[in-house]
Amino acid sequence: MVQKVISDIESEIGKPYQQLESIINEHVLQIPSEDLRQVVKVLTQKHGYNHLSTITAQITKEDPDYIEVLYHFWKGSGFTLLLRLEKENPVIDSIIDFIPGVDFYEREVAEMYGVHFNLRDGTPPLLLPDDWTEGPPMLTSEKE
Amino acid sequence: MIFQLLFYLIVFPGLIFQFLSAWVFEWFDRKMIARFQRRVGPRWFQPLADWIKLLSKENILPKGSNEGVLTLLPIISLCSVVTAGIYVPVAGFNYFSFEGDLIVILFLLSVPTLAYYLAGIASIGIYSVLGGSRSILQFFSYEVPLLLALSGPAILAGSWSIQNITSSQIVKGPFIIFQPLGFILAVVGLIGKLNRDPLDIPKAKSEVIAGSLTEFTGIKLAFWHLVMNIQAVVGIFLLINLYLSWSISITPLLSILIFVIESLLMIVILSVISAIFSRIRIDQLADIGWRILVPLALLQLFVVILM
Amino acid sequence: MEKITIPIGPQHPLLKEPLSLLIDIMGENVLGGDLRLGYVHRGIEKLAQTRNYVQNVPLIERVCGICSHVHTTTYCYAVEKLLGIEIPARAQYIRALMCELERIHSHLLWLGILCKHIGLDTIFMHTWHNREMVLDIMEELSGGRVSHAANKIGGVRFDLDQDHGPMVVSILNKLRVEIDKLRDVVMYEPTIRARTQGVAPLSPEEIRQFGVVGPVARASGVDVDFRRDDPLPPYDQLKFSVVTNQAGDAWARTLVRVEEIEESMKICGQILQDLPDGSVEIRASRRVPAGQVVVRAEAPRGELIYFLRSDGSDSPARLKIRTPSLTALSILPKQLSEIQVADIPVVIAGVDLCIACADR
Amino acid sequence: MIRNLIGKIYRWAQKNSLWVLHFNTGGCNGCDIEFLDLLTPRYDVERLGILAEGSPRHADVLICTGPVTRQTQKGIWQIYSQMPSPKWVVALGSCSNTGGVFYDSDTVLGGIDKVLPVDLYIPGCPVRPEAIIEGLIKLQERI
Repeated sequence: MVQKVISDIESEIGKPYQQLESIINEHVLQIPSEDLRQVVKVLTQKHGYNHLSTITAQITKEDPDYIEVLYHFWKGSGFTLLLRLEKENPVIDSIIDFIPGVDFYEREVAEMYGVHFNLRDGTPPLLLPDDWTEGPPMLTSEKE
Repeated sequence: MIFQLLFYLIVFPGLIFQFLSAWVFEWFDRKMIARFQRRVGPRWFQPLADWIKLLSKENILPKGSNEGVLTLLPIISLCSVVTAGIYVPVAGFNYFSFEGDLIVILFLLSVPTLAYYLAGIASIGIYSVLGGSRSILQFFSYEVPLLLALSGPAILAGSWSIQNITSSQIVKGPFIIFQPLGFILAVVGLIGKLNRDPLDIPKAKSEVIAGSLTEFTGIKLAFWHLVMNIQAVVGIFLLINLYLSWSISITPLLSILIFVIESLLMIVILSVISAIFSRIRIDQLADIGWRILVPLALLQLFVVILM
Repeated sequence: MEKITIPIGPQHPLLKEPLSLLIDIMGENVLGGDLRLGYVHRGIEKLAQTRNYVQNVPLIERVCGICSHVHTTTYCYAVEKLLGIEIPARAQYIRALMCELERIHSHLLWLGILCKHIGLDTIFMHTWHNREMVLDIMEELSGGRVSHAANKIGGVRFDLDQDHGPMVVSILNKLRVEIDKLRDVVMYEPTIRARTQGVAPLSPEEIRQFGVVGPVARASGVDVDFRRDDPLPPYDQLKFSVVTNQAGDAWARTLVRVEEIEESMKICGQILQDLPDGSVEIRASRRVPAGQVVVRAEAPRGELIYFLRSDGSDSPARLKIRTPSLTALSILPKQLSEIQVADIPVVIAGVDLCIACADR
Repeated sequence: MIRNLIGKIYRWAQKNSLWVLHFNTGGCNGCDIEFLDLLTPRYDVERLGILAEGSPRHADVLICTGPVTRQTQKGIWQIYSQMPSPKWVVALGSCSNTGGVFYDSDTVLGGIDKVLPVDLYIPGCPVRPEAIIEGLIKLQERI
């Protein structure tokens, strides 16, 4: 069933995507960060994948100068979109207009990893105090 | 003559008696509510300990609120409630009775509600302003049915003095038999006046913390608690005199005993109601007040007049 | 009447935990509110990277005091999946038993808090008195009233001998009698119904848009329950029905949670009935092979998701926890738009906030 | 002579009527639930004269649970200053005593004694209701 969704996305956007097996019992699809919005549009409107569990950001030891951002969807079974952003200026377009519930997750990723979300009116701090000066905490101590 | 007057003023129906009866009322009420909740409830000297502790606390005045009003209001409401207590006959004993003292008592009993409102406005905090405005909103919805209900016995007895009302009850039998609906309305009105549980909207703990009393500390708070309790005691004695005072003619000792039992019974009724019902919203109260209570009170009045 | 802003600030009798909610009101009706989280942010995800896998179990248990067992269960399943080991069936059943007991005590706690906020302290006292029975069971089984330290990687720390089963069943039956009484009170008591009916309704579309999960979603008709849709091991062998309600307002949420207590008691009965015997744990190596895993479980408040990545060393490389209360908080400002000031406690309590969960 | 008599009466009254204000400074709400358990029928502290109060103005004892996170730091001092003068601070649970499991997180300052003068430490994670009652009785004896 998930294969049909993936082939549908590829036909919709016209670019073949690489499917990974990196997460146990989840289907992972790696997509470049610029056409995140079209993929999410296809997923939410055509296939009803509107339950986005959360957004995880991480820095892997293999390529330390990239931030991986994972969008965990769920409908029957897990489905994850994987994006890679340069660590120097991580920029992603926000998908808050497709799924309003994403607001808290984007704000948390923004303040923990310093990722900049455009297409939304700024990312006020969610969890960190207002007078937080030492920069995104997860960047400083991430085990390189 | 003067000593007798002083004795009446200070000791019997006056200050000392009302302080004690207020503490007994608070203890019995908290004990009953605790027993309904399967709890043990406070010890006998708890209200006294609370009161003295509040006296010993530091007196803080919030910045910007004018200090005179805040200290004056509790004193005014305490005086008004105590004087109301003096006029209410206790177990048939009534020295200061004159024609029309029922109206005086009702007026003096509603002075603390207005003082509560002013206290809310005077202490600048948001919660106290909200609590104060809510107490006035609530005042309009329970006061009219209460007054109508209490005027029933007066009409039946044909006079505005409690002494005559009680004596006519001895002849005709307790008024509760003639107008049970009036009694129920009076109890509901009393619950509204005392801000007790189903109608404790002005001091709702989870919405406006402590209503107007949020900013009060120390001795002022002690006075406010005392005012609330004495108001309750006076209200209960008033209801007993107007509706259940058939026992005056028998020997004085027995009538005092029956009077005490009746007042304890009234406290049980109040704490049962406060343990059963949850707090209702201010708009629901206004809607109930005007759509149900007032017509019932008018109906009760017609029945009394026709009788 | 000009607009006033009420700060339901870090300290308020309404909130057990610090949360800043600025609600602007006009007279008695509420115009809107905005939310500030982060008062309980202890950076657990960052701390998890400085501790090894075994040390993380007590840390993960302190994410939230009410649903501590569900957190350690999900974490241990994630690590066991990475290790590729399967814990014995008896341990899975005991984990599920503790999860269900925790759901009962969490829902009872919530019912008490809701009734306390609408002024009915009697039900608060009775509900919490009955809740003590559930805590006694958990203390009898695992030694701890609130945080039970029941889980470890590779199984469970304690075992149920013969007289534990009947003891739990007898206490649960006593509890069922009490809860039936409470359910009738909550159902037919006019003032509770008057205070909660029609307050802050949520339509299924809003629920789906904001990704809300758990009893709040089920009360609006969205039938999502991760014990059935994405079950962890023992739940696929257990038969239970998912309680849903269509009304979607605070009253429906009350009914859903009270029914779920009933459901959880049935599940506990089933678990105790066909409890497989055998060992309770197996050896698990401290070093976890490299890999990533996502595990979803049904906490008392909804879907709980753990993302765990290991890089072969003995401490996790990245741990991401998303608790259901975060979704409930994202929909809270939306609910505060057309209610009265007196309804604020019902709305806040209705959503059953666990801010320690949300802030991590 | 009169002065210490009045002082003795005040102390007796304060001893038997402790009004408590609870403030969670960032903990995992395990200790908060155990504190709320005190009001329930099994542990009922009203028989000791202890009431849970909502407003800092009415309270004598401030019970703090949870490690002090940087964001609640401002709130704590404000609440402590609002309470009338003979007041005490009780640190409930090991998080509140020393920061507990989260001691080395950078958003946590550690125990409550880093911000307020603490009179009583009650250990336990989460602290048992019996331990809280024991602590409060010790506080009463000290007054």
